[in-house]
Amino acid sequence: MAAGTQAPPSPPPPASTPMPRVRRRRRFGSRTVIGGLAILAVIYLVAGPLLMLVLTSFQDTSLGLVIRPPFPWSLQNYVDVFGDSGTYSAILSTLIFSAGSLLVAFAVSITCAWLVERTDLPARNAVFVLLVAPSGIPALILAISWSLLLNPNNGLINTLLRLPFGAEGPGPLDVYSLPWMILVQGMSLVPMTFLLITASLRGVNASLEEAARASGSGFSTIVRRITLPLLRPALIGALIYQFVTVVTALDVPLVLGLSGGVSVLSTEIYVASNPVGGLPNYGVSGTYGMFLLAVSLIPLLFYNRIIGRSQDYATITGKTFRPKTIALKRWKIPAVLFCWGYIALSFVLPMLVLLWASFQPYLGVWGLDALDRLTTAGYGEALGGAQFLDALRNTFVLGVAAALGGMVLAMALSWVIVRSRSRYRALVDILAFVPHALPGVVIGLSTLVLYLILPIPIYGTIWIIVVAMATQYISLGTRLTTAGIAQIQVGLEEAAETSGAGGRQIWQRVLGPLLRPVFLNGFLMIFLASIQNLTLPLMLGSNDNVVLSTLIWRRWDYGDVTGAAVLSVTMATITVIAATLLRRTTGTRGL
Amino acid sequence: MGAIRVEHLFHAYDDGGREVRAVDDVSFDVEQNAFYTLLGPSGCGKTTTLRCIAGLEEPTSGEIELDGVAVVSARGIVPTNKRPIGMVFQDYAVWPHMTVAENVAFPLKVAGDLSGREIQAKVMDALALMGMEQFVQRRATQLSGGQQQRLSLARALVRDPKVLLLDEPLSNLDAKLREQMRAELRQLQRRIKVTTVFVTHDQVEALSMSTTIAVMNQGRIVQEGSPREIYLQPNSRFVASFVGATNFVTGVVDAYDDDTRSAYLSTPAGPLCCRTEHAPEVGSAVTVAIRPEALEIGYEHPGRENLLEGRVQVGLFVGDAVDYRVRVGDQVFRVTGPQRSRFHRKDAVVLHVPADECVVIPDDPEVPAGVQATVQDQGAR
Amino acid sequence: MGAIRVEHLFHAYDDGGREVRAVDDVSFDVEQNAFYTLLGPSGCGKTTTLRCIAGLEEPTSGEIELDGVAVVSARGIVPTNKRPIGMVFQDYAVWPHMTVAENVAFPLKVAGDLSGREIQAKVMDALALMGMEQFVQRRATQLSGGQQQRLSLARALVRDPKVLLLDEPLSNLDAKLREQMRAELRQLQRRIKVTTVFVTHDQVEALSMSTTIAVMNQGRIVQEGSPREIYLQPNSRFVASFVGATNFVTGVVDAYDDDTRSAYLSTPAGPLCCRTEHAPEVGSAVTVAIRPEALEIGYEHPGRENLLEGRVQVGLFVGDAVDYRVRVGDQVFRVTGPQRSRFHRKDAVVLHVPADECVVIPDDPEVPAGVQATVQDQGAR
Amino acid sequence: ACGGSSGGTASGSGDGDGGGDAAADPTDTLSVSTEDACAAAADEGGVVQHWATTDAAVFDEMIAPFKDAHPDITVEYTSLRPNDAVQQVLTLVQTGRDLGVDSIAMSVPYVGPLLQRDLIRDVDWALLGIPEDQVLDVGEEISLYRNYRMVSGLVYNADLISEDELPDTWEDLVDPEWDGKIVVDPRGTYLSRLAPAWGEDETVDWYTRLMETAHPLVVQGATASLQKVAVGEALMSTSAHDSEVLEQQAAGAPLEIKYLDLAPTQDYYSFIMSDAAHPNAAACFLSWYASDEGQARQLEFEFKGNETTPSDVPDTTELVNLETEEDATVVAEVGETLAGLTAS
Ligand SMILES: Nc1ncnc2c1ncn2[C@@H]1O[C@H](COP(=O)(O)OP(=O)(O)OP(=O)(O)O)[C@@H](O)[C@H]1O
Ligand SMILES: Nc1ncnc2c1ncn2[C@@H]1O[C@H](COP(=O)(O)OP(=O)(O)OP(=O)(O)O)[C@@H](O)[C@H]1O
Ligand SMILES: [Mg+2]
Ligand SMILES: [Mg+2]
Repeated sequence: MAAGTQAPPSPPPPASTPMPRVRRRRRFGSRTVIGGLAILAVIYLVAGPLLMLVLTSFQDTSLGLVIRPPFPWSLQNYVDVFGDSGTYSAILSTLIFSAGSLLVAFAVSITCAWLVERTDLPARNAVFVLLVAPSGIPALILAISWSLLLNPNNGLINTLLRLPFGAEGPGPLDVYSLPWMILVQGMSLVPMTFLLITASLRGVNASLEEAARASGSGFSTIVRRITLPLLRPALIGALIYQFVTVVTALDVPLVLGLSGGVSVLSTEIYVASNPVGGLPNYGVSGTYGMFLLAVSLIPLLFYNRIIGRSQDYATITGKTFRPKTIALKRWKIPAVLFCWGYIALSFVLPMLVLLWASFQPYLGVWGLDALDRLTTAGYGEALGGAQFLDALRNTFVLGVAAALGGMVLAMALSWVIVRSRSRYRALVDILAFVPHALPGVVIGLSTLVLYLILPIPIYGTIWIIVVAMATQYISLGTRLTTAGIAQIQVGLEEAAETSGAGGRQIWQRVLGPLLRPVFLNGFLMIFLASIQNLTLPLMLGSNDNVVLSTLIWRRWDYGDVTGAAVLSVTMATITVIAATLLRRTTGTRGL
Repeated sequence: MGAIRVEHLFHAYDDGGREVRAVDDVSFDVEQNAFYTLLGPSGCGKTTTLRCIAGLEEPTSGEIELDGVAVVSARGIVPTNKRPIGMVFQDYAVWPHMTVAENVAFPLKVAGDLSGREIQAKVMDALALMGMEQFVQRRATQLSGGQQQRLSLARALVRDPKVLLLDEPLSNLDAKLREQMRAELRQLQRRIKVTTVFVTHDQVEALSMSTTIAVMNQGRIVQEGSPREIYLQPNSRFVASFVGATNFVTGVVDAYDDDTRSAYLSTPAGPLCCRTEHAPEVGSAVTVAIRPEALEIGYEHPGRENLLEGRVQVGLFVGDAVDYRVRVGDQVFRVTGPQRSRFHRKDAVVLHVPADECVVIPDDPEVPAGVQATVQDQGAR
Repeated sequence: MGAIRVEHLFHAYDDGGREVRAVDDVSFDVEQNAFYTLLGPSGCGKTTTLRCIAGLEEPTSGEIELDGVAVVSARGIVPTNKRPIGMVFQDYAVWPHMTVAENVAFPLKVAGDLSGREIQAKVMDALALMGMEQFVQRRATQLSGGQQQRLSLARALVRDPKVLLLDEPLSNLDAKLREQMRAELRQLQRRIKVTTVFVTHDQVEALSMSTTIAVMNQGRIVQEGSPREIYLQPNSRFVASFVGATNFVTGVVDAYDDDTRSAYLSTPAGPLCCRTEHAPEVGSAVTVAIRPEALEIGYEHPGRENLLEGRVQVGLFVGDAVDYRVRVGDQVFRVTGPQRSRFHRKDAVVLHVPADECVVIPDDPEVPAGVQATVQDQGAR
Repeated sequence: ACGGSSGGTASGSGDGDGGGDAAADPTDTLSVSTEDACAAAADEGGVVQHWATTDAAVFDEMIAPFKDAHPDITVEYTSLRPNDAVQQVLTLVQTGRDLGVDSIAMSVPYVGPLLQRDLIRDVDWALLGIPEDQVLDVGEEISLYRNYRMVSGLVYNADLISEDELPDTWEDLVDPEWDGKIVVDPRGTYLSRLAPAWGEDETVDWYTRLMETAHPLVVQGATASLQKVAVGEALMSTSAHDSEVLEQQAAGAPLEIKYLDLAPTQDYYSFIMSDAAHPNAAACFLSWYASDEGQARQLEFEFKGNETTPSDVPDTTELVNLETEEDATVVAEVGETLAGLTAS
């Protein structure tokens, strides 16, 4: 027998000595210290909101949330949520809606990510930026753009489609229907999904795919059997995250769904928790958060088992790692058409509507006479005041600080999650995921309470929003960094260790640079998500911390559609600039 | 017609604007069922040549034919997965997300013409061949380096390819296993009649397994021939020194005897008589290659011809022999002494080399002067 | 006191609940400046042992001392980066995001006590030593396999470690370079006086470089000794067969002559006379190990003792010799014949072995019966 | 009276235990004339902190005359949604921090939690020159002052349909002719206010028929609903008030409002906090706000009037005001039902 020298371990050799086991004190390396600090930080950030969630869901909040005894304990919220048959009837449509949107989002994101990161697609960087760009248009505005374009009565596209046939009546496309909801929601998930995937795709070792090719498999087999499975940590991480995103997403179901008679869980909850006048029913939101948390726990534990075998996905190795660009050849034109077609649909069209709205004193019926009304007055008005400049500065501080803080923390946490052999690492991952399942109001409230109690004077400043935002998006960051670190073969860290490098230096010189694409993608994600987020700035708002998103909302609330459009254009511009700058720094191939 | 035909193959990598010419006009034919070896130093372009044959690199120019089908030609390029090949990668490239069995089953599953049971059976056969049965269910990442390489070999063989491409498939195996695999691979190759291109930098592997060896240097084939030709009649200093250790002596031809086909030389180490077919010009300078194992070492020697007197510098025990360095005049000779010999440092010894073992190296037009210089440098180190 | 002391080292991996005992009670001492080699088949636990010394694995139990400091003991564990080591990894572990120069400069930069100029100079020295000067600015991912391994070696040496840990550092080099590096590494090791632990599965490497060799099998050290001891006096079939090819003959002791220290055996291949210090019991069955190079092959032989008659099965040209398989009775013998010999298939030949070269293998209490059987299987293939 | 009261509030603000003891004294009414209040404001630091929903820039411009008249009083304005405002006050009180707010404007249903905790201070509004019909008594001895009153009607696009073609009553709205042409709000915010006039059952029945017959577009919020009408996707919106129409008209949009048989009103009230640090300044400011000048500015900048019976509402239209606790309960319950009908 060939490998006889490696005889099977059983039966054990007779002379075998029983193996003693000893427990020793490990001297903490500085990487462990960094990890420990990260865990403390995440506990600090997440414990409050989590406590608040429990508190909210188990009390009667009709007179506002009580945060000190005596508590009005009550199970009524659970009765309201789970005793309502509407909850259950909405679950099915929610599942269809979520599954559909996720399918759209992942199909588009994976395809585009692969094209951008692995092939010689022309103008890759522009495609990257423009795929991410729609996230710069506020969701509400985006959904409204879609209804302007596609509503069955006088949507622009419908009108144009009807024109050649002289057809009358509504249609042919009805944006107020489940398929369109799915499509629009799917498109709105693309930017984040795309960012969650691209960095990992970059780290797939080409020789693993080459081996499959030499084994006789064609392109699609390689993608299905090699590339995607290797991306499992990134894909499943993104999937769990985006599932929760889509279940809690409100804008599309609210703007498109209700008119079409499609009601999902999030609209159900929205309606239930926003009574006519009076305070929102925080209790119901909290209960819903508890439910979501419970639901996402199962896939999270599953995910952690995958990460537990992270070496199965380590594709960035210290041995002939060849990042390789695949030549598209005759597929180049279809690929270009696909990417730019999608960009036209997801970004250019809504952006044109937005621009149009920003140059109109009010948004009236489509028509030639509207051309006469074109004006730049909206720009002068919305961008003129000192308030706008304040908001711009605050937005910038918010985006950069939250993204930086969130990503640094996420990287350290993910290192613990991936590399630690402790049983509790799954707990750390769950802790890091928790904020995503929490309703924004819960995070807002707990942050508010915390900084009213603690002697840290950030109440009323932009920093309280930064902290809340970092809390909210730590889960987004860890989805990305966990997959990113799992891709790096542990040997690269070990080689640094045997070269005398301590934890700080390993981070600085080895992990950091190797994780650069991941870090920049994550930075961009949190940056974009934070400057878009409306709930937290509104809740924690004061005179001194107005940001662009609240400004847009106020303009809108005040009935100033033009102003809102102008500010949204500004937001989209910031997004494009930020994405371009960050892409510049990672754009070159290789690691 | 050969099973593999490579013609005027060029391949250049782009190294940040600068062009690295990894393969530089390589042509060769491999007969049906032959075992063809590319042998050469690190970085000489062996892997690149193999990757071009596999279709993993698109050559800058050149033509390649596999099993009668032009896979790289002016008319187009056949993609890798359509070529009838099996390949073992230098870095194994086992799929970390699959178990051992899944890795091996992959090529069969992709082909899709076998039932699950048949696949199972073939996988077990291939694994058994590599002595890997007990790891069937282990994850590929939990294997040691050598085990991964055997897995990679099993994967390449499992689908009975027409052409087998091996990129140093034995380099991570232990000596024992390597020797065994060497024999087995060769037998297997004969049995399943698969034309094989084998890349290695190990001369013993190359010599013992190949039907034909092509020695490569700096992207070119510098000599092609049977193992014995390559070893016994190297056409250049480079080949002589690469394929086994060699001592070089430069000397001036004093006379040539047509009857015995012997050249008489004066060298710094003393007079030498060499057997050679090609009469060198009298008075010209030539190089003579002498293998360490051709030199007999002793305190004295009964013969009178081709005796070199020197002093032992060092003796390294290498198991089946002792590897001596003996200083003769200004030059240090490598000498393979018998296993049990115990010459000590500073001992005065006599080396004897039969005239048959003195190989006169012809001027090699193919290798540019620069390369020779480099090799010489290396040798002098 | 040794520079490295390993005591009762155990290490088990968790293979999905099942425990894989990779290192199983290993103890050894390495003298200051010694070159200590762990030699063993694939998967025997060499790498794991080395990783425990480096601190990359936390042993299940055991103690390790490096340069007088207890790095693994009941009192605690010193982290890897605080151990005075340099290490070369089996899979290179070069950092793909750095250039060659940056890779080598890394250990110096993190130490932080040299100026940029000094670092630059040391990096160039280390690279020059490995013949890698021309790649300084290339990215690590653009190197060939062997080049990456040399880079890894340069990186380990650059900070003049107290203890050098080498995990098969030469396995991906070409034969020529390997041989050269072998000599250079050894010289370097002597010059910079660095205690070295070397892991290899190559017996020639082990024999030629080491001060002491420990042969490992299944997580244990089965024999420890100088190269000559290991090769010439293997204490078990396993060692004999692993450290160089060996033919085993089992026979029954007919008589023992105390004066000449000769044992007379009957074996299936014929009568044999073996020189041995330890008198075997008359009538007992013993195993005799005969190295292929100890057997002289010829059509006839002048002597009368220790002659085995057989037929050539196959002869493989391996450069400096021809590797024959000769069938004697039921058994196939490996015989190393002279380079120019040309015995053909089916030729009837006579093998002769001097009595000194017949090594009677003592019963080996350490190696379980199962393993011996396995090795025998291997030999019989 | 003014001096004593201001001192009392100042000492009470530090305690902050649920707004309990200091503010609990029901007799502690802020009775101060406008002049006295404005004079005492300087002693309080010359600052008033006011929260409302208006955009900060607009508000700032609107109150310019007040700033001119009272250069010694700074108005620190914060724009907050009523629900955020209430929860922030509650949180501040529970954590024992300074309120940081003296007066807030919001609609009645939000006030409950604040009243419950005695966080609102009774004010003798008449002394500040505020007409009686703009004062609402809530709970015991606490009264609020109405900032503005908005009236709901049917908003339509005058370019697409003329007033005559529109229905005259809410009942007429239930007609297949308007299939897909009406906008309603998913929360039932606007239409539930018909309930005090119709009663619970009838309102729900009417809404059910409306949903089945006219398949309205469901759009959240006034701005979005008006937008639908402006671009012509829908013909008319049920979820907007006169003031919002005025806003749009100012921008040039061809929107008009038609009052049907019933016109629910929506009132916003202002009040001073029990623990206010600057009650006099707040009183001074609110007094200006309620003055003719203040009201005119409000109409100009926020398009919000404060007539108890708005003059442009025809006589045939009956106003539906929400002034009693029972009415508020009915509206809330009906709203929940309507919302349920919309989202299923
Ligand atoms: N992606 C690349 N970019 C630039 N140069 C490269 C690249 N890959 C290989 N090279 C260079 O091309 C030359 C040939 O490389 P190749 O891998 O074919 O060598 P090899 O003969 O297989 O060597 P080894 O025995 O060390 O594996 C080397 O000098 C190498 O540095
Ligand atoms: N992470 C792991 N999980 C489970 N088993 C492992 C793991 N790593 C190694 N092993 C097993 O432990 C044993 C010893 O492995 P080790 O890497 O030390 O071998 P080695 O002697 O270095 O072999 P090679 O010469 O092939 O590199 C092998 O049987 C291997 O399969
Ligand atoms: Mg190679
Ligand atoms: Mg190993």
